[in-house]
Amino acid sequence: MPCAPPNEQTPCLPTSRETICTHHTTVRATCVLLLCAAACSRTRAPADAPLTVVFRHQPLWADPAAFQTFLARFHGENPGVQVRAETLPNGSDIAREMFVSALEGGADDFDVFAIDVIWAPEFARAGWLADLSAFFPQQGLRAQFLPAAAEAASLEGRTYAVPWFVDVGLLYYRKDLVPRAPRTYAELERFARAAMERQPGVAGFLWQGRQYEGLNCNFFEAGWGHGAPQAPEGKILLTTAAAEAGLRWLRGTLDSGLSPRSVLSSAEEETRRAFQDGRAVFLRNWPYVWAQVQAPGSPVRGKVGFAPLPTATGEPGAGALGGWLLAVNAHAPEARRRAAVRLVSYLTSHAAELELALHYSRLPARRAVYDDPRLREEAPFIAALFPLAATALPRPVTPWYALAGDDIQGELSAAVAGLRSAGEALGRAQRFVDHLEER
Amino acid sequence: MASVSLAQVSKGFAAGEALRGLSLEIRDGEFLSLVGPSGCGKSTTLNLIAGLEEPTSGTVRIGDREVNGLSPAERDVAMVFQSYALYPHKDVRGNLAFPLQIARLPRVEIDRRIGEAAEFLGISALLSRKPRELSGGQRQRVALGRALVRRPKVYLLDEPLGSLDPGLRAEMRGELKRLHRQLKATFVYVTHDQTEAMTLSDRIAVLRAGELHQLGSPREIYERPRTRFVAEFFGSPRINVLPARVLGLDGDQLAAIRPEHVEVVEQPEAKALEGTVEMVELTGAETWVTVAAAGEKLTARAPPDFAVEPGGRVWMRIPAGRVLRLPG
Amino acid sequence: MNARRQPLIMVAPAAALLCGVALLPVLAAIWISLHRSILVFQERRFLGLSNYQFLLGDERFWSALATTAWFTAVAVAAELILGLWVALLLQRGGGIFRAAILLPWAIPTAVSARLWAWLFNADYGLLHRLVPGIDWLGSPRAALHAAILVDVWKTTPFVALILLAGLQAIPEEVVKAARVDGARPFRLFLSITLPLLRPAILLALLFRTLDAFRVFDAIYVLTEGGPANSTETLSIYAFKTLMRSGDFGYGSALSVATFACVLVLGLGFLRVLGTRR
Amino acid sequence: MKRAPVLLFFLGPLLWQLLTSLWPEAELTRPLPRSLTLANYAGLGGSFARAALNSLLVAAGTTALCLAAGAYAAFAIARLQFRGRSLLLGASLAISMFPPIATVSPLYLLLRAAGLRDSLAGLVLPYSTFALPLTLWLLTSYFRELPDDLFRAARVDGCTPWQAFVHVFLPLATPALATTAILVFIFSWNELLYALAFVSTPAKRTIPVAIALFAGEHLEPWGQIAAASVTATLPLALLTFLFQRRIVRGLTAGAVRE
Repeated sequence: MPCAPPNEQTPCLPTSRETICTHHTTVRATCVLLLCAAACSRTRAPADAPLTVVFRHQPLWADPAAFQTFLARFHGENPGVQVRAETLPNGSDIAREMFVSALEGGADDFDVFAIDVIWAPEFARAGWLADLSAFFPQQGLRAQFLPAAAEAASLEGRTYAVPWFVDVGLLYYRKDLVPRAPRTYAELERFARAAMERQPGVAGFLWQGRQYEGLNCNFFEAGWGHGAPQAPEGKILLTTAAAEAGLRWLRGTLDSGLSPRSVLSSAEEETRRAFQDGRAVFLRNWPYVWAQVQAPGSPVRGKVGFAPLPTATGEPGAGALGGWLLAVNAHAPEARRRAAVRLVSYLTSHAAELELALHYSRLPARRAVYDDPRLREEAPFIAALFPLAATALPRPVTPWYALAGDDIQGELSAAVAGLRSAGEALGRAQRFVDHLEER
Repeated sequence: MASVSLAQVSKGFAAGEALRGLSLEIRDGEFLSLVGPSGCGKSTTLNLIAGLEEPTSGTVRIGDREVNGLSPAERDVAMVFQSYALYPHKDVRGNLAFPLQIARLPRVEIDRRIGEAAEFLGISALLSRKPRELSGGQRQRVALGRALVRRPKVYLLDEPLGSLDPGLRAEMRGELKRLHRQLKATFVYVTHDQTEAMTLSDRIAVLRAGELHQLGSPREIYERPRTRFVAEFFGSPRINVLPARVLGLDGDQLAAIRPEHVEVVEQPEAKALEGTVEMVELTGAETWVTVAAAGEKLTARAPPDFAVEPGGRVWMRIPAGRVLRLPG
Repeated sequence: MNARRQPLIMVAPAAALLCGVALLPVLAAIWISLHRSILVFQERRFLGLSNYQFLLGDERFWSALATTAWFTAVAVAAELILGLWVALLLQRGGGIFRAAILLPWAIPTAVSARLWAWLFNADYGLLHRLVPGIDWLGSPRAALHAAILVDVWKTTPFVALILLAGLQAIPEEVVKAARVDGARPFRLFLSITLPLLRPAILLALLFRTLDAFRVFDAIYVLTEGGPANSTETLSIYAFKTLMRSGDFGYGSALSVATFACVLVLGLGFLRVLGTRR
Repeated sequence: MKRAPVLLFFLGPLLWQLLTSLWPEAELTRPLPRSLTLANYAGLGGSFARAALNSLLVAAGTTALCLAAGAYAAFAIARLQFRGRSLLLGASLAISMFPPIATVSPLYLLLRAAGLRDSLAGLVLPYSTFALPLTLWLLTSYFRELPDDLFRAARVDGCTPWQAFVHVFLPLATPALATTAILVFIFSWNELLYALAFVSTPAKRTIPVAIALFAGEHLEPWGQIAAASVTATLPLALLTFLFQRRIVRGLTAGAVRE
C-alpha cells in the first residue's frame, strides 16, 4: 500500500513514562491506515463517480479567471476528475503556518498544493509530501527543470515536488538616469550618486528591509555578491566573512544614504510602487515588477532596464531562487492521489508553463519553454531572463531552513536596523540554527 | 412529642465558643430556655440538638433514641431562626410546602397541613405573597408555620423574636406561649433577653462560657440564684451585691438584695442603713434611687412621693428575709 | 447517595477540569522541556537540562525578558496613575461615562491592536499626521511604547474600577471629618484618600503586573515582535519557537521560564500583601 | 469638565475606527474622506461572518461548560465542609494567574492526540483555564454573601447538600450566574493565543484570529480591517451598555474580596 512510510525515527521513549505525549509513530500510523481504509472503501463506489481533486494555493495572480479556464481544460481532458481550487491568505509566513498545522494534524481535505521553494525540504522530511520519484525520476527532473528548482524539489535523492514556476532576484534600473547597468557595488553607488545629484529627492537603491523572508533573500544575494559559497549540501552557514560583508553592505546603504530609512519597513509592494512612481534609481525585486512598470500609464514606462545583481568583483550576481513547486498531499487517499499526480504533470507541462508565462508573466521552471518561439516572440522579457533563472541560487536546501527562518529574519532585521553589528547578529542566528539542528 | 437529653456534651471551636461537658435533661412537652450572654454556647447547644453540628464528645438523645451523627431531618426536629431564613424566591405556600416536599409527603397531605398551619397562625391570606412583601411579624409567623407543618418531635427556636421591634415582641411572646400550650410540644428556646426567658419558660438553663450555671424554674432562678452571675443576669435594674459585713452579717460571703426589696425613707431609723442620694431615675411606673452607703452603691425603689434631691440623706430598710447569701 | 460524599462529588468535575487543562499541562510542559522534541519531524529524545543551558546563553531570551519587564513596569505604572484619575472621575457617577470607558476593556485586544496600528500607520495614520516626527512602529524604541499605549488604553478601565471599589470602601464619615477639620481637597487626597486606598492599589498592582507580564495579544497583532524582535516578549518568543520553528522542546523551556517568572512575581507580591494585612 | 480628555482618549480611537470603516479604499491616502461608503462592510464576506459564529460558539460553549462544572462546585466550596476545600480555591486562583503560554505545548499534544485539534470544541477546554477559576471565584463569593441561616434552614428542612443547592441556592444565584456568564463570554470572545495555536483551517477561525491575520492581496486593506473591527466590537458594546452594572460588580467583586 503506497501510503508514505513514516520515515526513520529516533527511538521513542516508552509511552508509560510520558503522561501527556502520545507515542507519535503509532498515532500517525494508525491515522494513515484509517485514511487509506476509508479511501479504499470509497473507491469500491461506481468507477465513474466524479472524483474531486482539491488544489490549495496562495493567491498567485490578480485575476484568477484565466487560470480557471485553464483548469477547466484539464477537466476536459480528464472527464472523471473535477478540480476545486482553494486560495489561502497571501502572506507566505501565514500560509506556511496553516499548511504545517493542517498537515501535522493529518489533514486530508486537499490533494495538490503549491509550496514555496524553501518549504519543500521541511515538508518532505515531515513525511507530508507523497514520493513522486516513480512519476518524476530524478534524472528527468534535473534535465527538464532549472537546476536550483530541481534541487529544491528533491530530498536525499527522492523527488517530493515538481517545480511549477520560479522567481529570481534581479536589479531594475532607470535607463534614463544611468549610462548602463552597474556590474559592481561601487559602480551602483557611483551611478546612483550621480543620478541623485541630477534629480534631488530620488532614492538611490531600494531593497526589502522589513523583518520577513524577503530580507533573507536580499541577505543571501548580498552574501553571494561578496563571494559567499552556496550552502554546501544543505548546511545553513551564516557566519562566513563574505556573508558578514554582504550584511554590512546592506546596512551601509542606509548609513551612506544610498537607501532611504523607509526600506526598513518595506516589502516588495512598497518598493515596487516607489520605483514605479519614479522615486528611485535602482530597485532589487522579482520579475513580476516588469509587467507593472511596463504597463500603460506607468510613470517609468519604457525607461526601465533589468540586469543581474551587481557583485563585489563585477561577475554577474546570482539572484535568490523563489517560486512555487506543486506537491501531492501524502495523506490524500489513494484514489485521488493518481488524479492528483495527473493534475501536477498537467500544470507543470510545457504547454501549461508556456501559458502561465504568457498570461501571468510567470517565469517557467522548465528549461525548454525558454526556447519556445512563441515565448520569444510574445514575452521577450521572460525569454531574456533565462540566464538569470538558470544561475539562480536556492537558499539553504535543508529541512531546518524553513524552521529557522523566523529567527534568522529577526537577527538580520536587527543588523540592518543598526541595533546589532552584522557579525553579532549572524553569530546569534548561527547559534540558534545549530541548536535547532542539534549540531 | 419527645424529651431531649445531653450527656457530657462538649464542642471545641477554633472561634472560641465552646461547650465543656454540658449535661441537660429537657422533659417531654416542656418549654425550656437556654439563656446567657453571647458566646456562652447556647446557640451551639441548639445546633447540636438540631444536628447542624456534631459534638466533639458526649451524646445527644431525642426521646429515647441517640441521634449523634444523624441529619436534622432524621432527628425529626424543626427550627425557627432569628433571621426567619425564609426562601426569598418561594411564596409563603412554597416555604411551608418545601420541607414536606423534601420528605416526599403526598400532595393532598401537604395541602391539608398547610391549610391547618395557616389557619392556626392566621396567615391564610398571605399564602401567595413573597417574603419581601410581608411585615416582620408576618415573616416570623411564616417561619413558625414552616416548623409547624412538619409536626416535629422538638421545636428549636434560635432567638425568634430578636429582630422584631419591642412592641411586636411582647405580642409575639403571647402567641408563642399560646402555641406551646396548644401544641403541648417540647420547645427549646434560645435567647439573651431575660424577660423573654422569665415569661415563657417552664424551666430556664443559664449558661456561661460553655458551662451550665443553674437550671430551674423562673421563680427559683430569680429568687434563689446560686451564683452572682445568675443573680445579676436576671432582674432589672440589677440586683445589689455587696460584702456581707455592710449588712452586719458575718463570713466573707456576699450578700445580695433586689432593689425592689429595699425601702427608702427620708427620716432616720434605727436598723436602717444610712446613705446619701446620688441619682434618681424615673422609668415610668417606678422611680429608682441610687444611694451611696458605707462605700458601696445600692439601688432602691423609691415611694411615689419621693422628693429627695441628689446629695440628700436617706435611710434604707433592708428586710433580713429578702437578703440572699452568694458564694464569694 | 449519602450527604457525606456529596461535597466531593460536587467539586469533582471542576477539580478534574482544572487539573486536566492547567495543573497537569504545566507539569507536562516541564517534562517536554527536558526533551528535544521537533514535532513536525517526530523527533523526540530525552535531553535533561540542556535546553535550559542553551536558554541561559540565549541573548534573545534575555532581551525578551528585559522587554517584558520594561513593558510591565511602564504599562502598570501608567495604568495606576491614569486609573486613579479616572476612578476619581467615576466616583462622581455617570452611567454613560462609565459605560464609555468600559468599552475599550470589553473589546478583544486583537481588535484594539489593529485599531491602533491604523492610527500609528507610517503613511496615513492619524497619529502620524498629528505627530509626524515619531516612526511609531518602525523604530524599536517607539514600537515598544506604542504597544504599551495600546495596553494602557485597553486595561486602564479595569484598574480604574478596582480603585473605584477601593474609594467606595472608604467610609463617608472619615472624609467628612477630614473636611470638617479644614483639609483642602489635595491635602485630603494625600493624607486620607491615598493611604486608605492602599489595599486596592496593591491589589490592582498584583493583578496587572501578573497580567502584563504574560502579554501576547497586543504586541503580536501590533508588531508581531518586530521590528528586529525589539518588542518581542517572553510569550511571543515562546509562541514563535513552538509554532514557527516547531521546536517543542525549547519552546516548552521558554514557556516554563515565563511561568517561573510569573510564579516568582506572584509569590513576591503575596508575601508583601500578606505581611501588610 | 475634566472628563472630556478622558473620553477623548478612550472613545476617540473607536470613533476614528468607525469613520475609517466608512472610508472609501481609494481615499485612504487623504487626511479626511470626501465621501462615505459601506463598501468595506460589504467586502467582509462570508469568512468573517463564519469567524463571528465560531467566536460565538466557543464563547457560549466555554460559558456553558464553566457554569455547568463551576456552579455547584462553588456552592460546595462556599457552604460545605470537605478536605482540601481551601486548597481547591487557592489552586483555582493560582491557575487564573498562569500565563497561557505555559500550557500551549502540552495542550497542543493533548488535543492532537484526542483528535480535537483544529476544532471549536478543542478550544473550549483550554479556555476553561481562565474561565473556570473566574466562575468559581465569583460564585463562591456570591454564595458566601447569602445569609448563613438560609443554608441551616434548608438542612433542617431535610435537604441533602445537592437538594439545598438545586432548590434554594441555584434559583437565588441567577443574578450571579448572569454576571459570571457575561464576563466568561467576554474573556472567551477576546482570547487569541490558544485560538492561534490550536486552530488552523480558515473556516474555524475566531474573530480575534481573523482580525489578527487579516491580510489583503498586497497592501493592508485598512478600510476592511476597520469594518471588521467595528463589527467585532458591536456585540461587546451592546453587552457592555446593557449589563454595565453587572460587569462592574463582577469585575470588582472578583478583584476586591475584602
